[in-house]
Amino acid sequence: MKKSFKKVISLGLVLSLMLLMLAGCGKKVEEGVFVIGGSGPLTGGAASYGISVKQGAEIAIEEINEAGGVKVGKEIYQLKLKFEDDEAEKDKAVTAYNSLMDSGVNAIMGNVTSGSTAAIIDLTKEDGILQLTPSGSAQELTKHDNAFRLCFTDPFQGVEMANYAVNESKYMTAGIIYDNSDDYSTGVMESFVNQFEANGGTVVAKESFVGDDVDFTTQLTSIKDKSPDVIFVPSYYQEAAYITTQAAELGMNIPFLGSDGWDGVLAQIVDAADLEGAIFLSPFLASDTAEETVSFVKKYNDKYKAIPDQFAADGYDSVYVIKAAMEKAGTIKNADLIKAMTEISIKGLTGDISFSANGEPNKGAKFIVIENGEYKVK
Amino acid sequence: MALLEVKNLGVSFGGLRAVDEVDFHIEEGQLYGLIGPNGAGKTTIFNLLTGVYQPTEGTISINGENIIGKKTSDINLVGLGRTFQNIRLFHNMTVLDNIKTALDNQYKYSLLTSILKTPKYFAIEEEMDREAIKYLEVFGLADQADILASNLSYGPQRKLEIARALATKPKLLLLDEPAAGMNPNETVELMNTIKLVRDRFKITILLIEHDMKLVSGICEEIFVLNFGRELAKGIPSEVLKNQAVITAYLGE
Amino acid sequence: MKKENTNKNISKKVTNKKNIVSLVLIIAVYILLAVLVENKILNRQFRSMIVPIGANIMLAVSLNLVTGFLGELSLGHAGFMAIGAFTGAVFTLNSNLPGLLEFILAILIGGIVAGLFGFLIGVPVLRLKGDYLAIVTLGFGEIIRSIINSINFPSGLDPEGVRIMRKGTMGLTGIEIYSNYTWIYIATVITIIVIVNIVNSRFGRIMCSIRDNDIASESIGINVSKYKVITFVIAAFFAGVAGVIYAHNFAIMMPTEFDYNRSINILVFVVLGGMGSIRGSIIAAILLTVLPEFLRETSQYRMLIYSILLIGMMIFNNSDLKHKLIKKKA
Amino acid sequence: MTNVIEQLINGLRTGSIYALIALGYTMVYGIAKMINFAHGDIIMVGAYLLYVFIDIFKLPIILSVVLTIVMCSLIGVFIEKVAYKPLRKAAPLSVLITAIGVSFFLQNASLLIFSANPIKFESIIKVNAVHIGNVSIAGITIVTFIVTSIAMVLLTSFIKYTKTGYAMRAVSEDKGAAQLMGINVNRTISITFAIGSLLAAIAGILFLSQYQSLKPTMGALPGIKAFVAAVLGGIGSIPGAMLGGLALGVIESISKAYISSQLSDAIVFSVLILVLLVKPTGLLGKNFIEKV
Repeated sequence: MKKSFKKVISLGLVLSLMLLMLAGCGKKVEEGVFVIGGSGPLTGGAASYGISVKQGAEIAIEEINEAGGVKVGKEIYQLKLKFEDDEAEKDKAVTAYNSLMDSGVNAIMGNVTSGSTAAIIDLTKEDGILQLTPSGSAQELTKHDNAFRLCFTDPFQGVEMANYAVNESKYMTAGIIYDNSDDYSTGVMESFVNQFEANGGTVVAKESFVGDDVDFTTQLTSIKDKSPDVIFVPSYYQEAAYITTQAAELGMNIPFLGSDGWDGVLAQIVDAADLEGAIFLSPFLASDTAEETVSFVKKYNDKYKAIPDQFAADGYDSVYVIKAAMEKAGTIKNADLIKAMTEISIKGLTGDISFSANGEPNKGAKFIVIENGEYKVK
Repeated sequence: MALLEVKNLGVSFGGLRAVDEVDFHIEEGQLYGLIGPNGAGKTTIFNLLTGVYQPTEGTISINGENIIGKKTSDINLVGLGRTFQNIRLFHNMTVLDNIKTALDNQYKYSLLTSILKTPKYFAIEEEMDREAIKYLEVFGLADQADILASNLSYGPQRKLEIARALATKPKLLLLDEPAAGMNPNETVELMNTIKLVRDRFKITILLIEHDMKLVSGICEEIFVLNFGRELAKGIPSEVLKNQAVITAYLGE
Repeated sequence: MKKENTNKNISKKVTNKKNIVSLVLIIAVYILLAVLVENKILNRQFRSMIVPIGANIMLAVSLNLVTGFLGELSLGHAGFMAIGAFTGAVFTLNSNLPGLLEFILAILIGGIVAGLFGFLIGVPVLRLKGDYLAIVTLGFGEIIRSIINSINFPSGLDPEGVRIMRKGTMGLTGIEIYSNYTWIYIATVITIIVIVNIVNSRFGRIMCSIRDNDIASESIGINVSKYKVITFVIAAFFAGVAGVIYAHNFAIMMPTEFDYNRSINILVFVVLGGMGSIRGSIIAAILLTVLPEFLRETSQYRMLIYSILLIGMMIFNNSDLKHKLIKKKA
Repeated sequence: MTNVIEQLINGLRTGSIYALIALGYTMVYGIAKMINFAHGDIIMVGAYLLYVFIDIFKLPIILSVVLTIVMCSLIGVFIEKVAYKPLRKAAPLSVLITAIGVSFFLQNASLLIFSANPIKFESIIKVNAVHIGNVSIAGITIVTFIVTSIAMVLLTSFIKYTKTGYAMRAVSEDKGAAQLMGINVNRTISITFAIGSLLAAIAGILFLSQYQSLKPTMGALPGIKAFVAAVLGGIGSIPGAMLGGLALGVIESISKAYISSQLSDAIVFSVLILVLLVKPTGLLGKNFIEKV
């Protein structure tokens, strides 16, 4: 009998644990405060992207609240940001979203990575809440009517870069290095290859690497062997820095084409000469002389001791987009906010932004070239 | 025809010739002694018999069937049980379970039976319990059935290992220095138990021991091994008189 | 001999009684769970954790079979989960059988295919021990992820009826959400019962004998290699089933979710819960899945505190302080 | 043909770093019988220390290198004392989990102190490349290779000929027996961790000089690759770590270059499994016959 008695004790322990879970929830929603919820990787390998978006959004919220908040119909709302850590993992993104909904949020600015954004699109649709992903570039993220996207989609970038490569730079052969374990990098690569070949170009070498890899000399040597006109590297700025430095070490001087993840590469590379002539697509340029960019960069640098990258700009603009939607809608009811999204247009750090019915942003792509250590708009 | 037939058995590890041209055979029901000074290669012969090492030459056959190349578990199924020089019990399992694990091949039931806990499962488990208790009673361990093997003191652990080997119903039981580390009267008691086991279970026993007086008292035939080679074999009284054995063994 | 007879019929009555008590408990917990979920007493955050907790219990209990009972360290358990998840998801995406039937079939197929790979990994297991085996299982998990990333998966038909092929890295989307607290509860309870019954049978004894002393086990006629493979196949099957249910709790699934960090996480559940203790694995799986959520308030210090707690728990687990506590309590 | 040679050199380039890290791994394993999962992260600590001394405190290079190595060794000893010593008698698996906890701790601590953004760092090793025909070997690769070979020779002779080396080998054979022989086991294990962390610091410095960038999670992947290399070479064998590391680097680059860069991880681990199937204790691991 003793054994089953022990079992009862332990199941009782498990039950009390479940009841304990009840305790940790149910916070009150404050009056006159519009809460923007979101999640992104604040720890782990992708932490820098999540932290940038969060910090960019915090700068915008500070600016708006200092300027007296947001006038919605007759009331004034102060903005508040609740940003959870989802370690860029799907199940953590879902629990983060649910904990945000428990504590009450009025709109979702999230999530940062494509995977954890896709994990909650069905949930936000069910809740009918406005969702604006600042940096999720996978195509299917905006399939529901309540979901909008601030950044480019993967396919859009692939096509733009392929057209640029063939039409502007007249490259006919290309070598590619992409991250076979990352959906953003693979997504942009796939659409680039289709478009590049459609434009009559041929891909002579397609080499891949796995996230966190630091050595690309093998892939570069294989590409050097085929001497293509250009090397296309859809990746984030860290890999871009490794690849260009190591290409220089191997004595290669084939021009590089990048994707929007390259923004911030200059801060990562020791010898900027290795980046000479590299062209990539980016919505934001920290060294842009436009007045709002300069003030944003100054505020960001003062507060966080770092130069803001496109993720920070995405976070900043997302808050202003939501502000515009609130003002346009005149109420903070979800349905009205969602409707208002297609009627607004703002001049953000990442260009003039307005949204089409399918949730995609219509904003021009800025081609950036790196000349003697400086980003320059092409 | 002899139960165990060993012809021209030899093995070398690297340059070392551990066992060289060993021949002997054991008849059904015999209590056969294998003696020799430490490091003579006694345990190595045991390991060759049970397939732990593969001999470089020679043959080993049980009831005429050659067992070289067979897996240790298959050799046990053919009827060869053993104990070890340093005790190898299942220390995290109860004394009863140590024996029941040895009974496994005689009471097989399927995975499905154990998952669904069918009446067949309970019947077989109970029968195994009864059978295991029987073996424990022979060695006076029945009342310690439910304690962990690691909690037994040294003597009972030695006996449990013999009981476990016995439970696989071997034709030939290999005992590797079963009395090692026991005090004199414990040793005498153990030797009587071994004789009792041989008669009651009608089993052939090959006993490794380095205590000459003890072995000659209990074994019908003995084989003296020195540096991996045969020194002498035969009836204990004759072997004791053999000059080579005396000088090598007793050092006059 | 007298004493031994009474012990026989007692055990028969007791086991029936014990089964009834367990059955009642299982139903009671399920009803409580249903009440908590349906009436939204349990908030959304913890409601969304029920399926992951269930999956983690199934993974911990099945890994405990290999690591706790068989004594072999496996660092690739997430690889089997990935196989189950992708096999099950590809099956449901491309078949249009009625919902319930499709999901049950997906669970079986996912489990069986994972079990098959358990057999495949079983072969090298036979010759290797300890850390060499650990690295092979880690390698196995990485091989699976590398292959999944590189192959294209059929994922249903697009509006014009053309079969969509998606590269593994892009993950699978549009997965039918079948899993809910009922499914995961049933699957978890079945897994626990099956593994507990296996452990309390001759198979459990054999596994423990291999763990304690495989040479002695071989010498008493146990085909150690065969039972090692059986154990790996059983554990892989349940990891596969956990994978299928986990996959159908979200509309999207990416290979990055099944990396070696997840395998290590499952190992932490087993070791902290206590090797060879099914109950320990269950409680550790629940506690360590919920703990990071509790730490949400600590925001950026969350993971730092989690790692300190992990080290603290391990040291407490082996400290004499704990033995004193147990002595006082018993 | 030059392509093959170039790819081999690329293999040696990564392989020499793996080998150096594997040295620390295998030594700690061989003596303390413990897989120190946090070993990879001590490389990260070493890299950040160097960055702090040179870029923030603006100390001269040589002083910074020495300080980094000393600090890392102290941190290694401290970790052993706090996290591993209490588990001296525990099951090896619980020590493995604690090591995972330490690795997690180090990563998140540096994330809090230095933030997640990668930091660039100019290499302190300015050795120009050597050109043989039209094949060029980067200076840093040569330096790493030489340092690894020296480290291996020094380590082997230290363990073979010095008194502490004897004590270490005794502890690795049997902690209990060593204690009976009057060997202070705790001190010996602390020294083992000190040397292990010293090697990790050197590896961190060379890794940082080769890739010139810092990130809190930079130690994770090299740590795992070094663990694979140590096992491939025969865990516990110091020359094995060197051979295993170089072999892993070459296998990786050959598989990426000539088979498929997508499946390279799968190929590398398949080769590892094949090697272990043929020789269950790794390339140079002593074939451990269990005394029956």
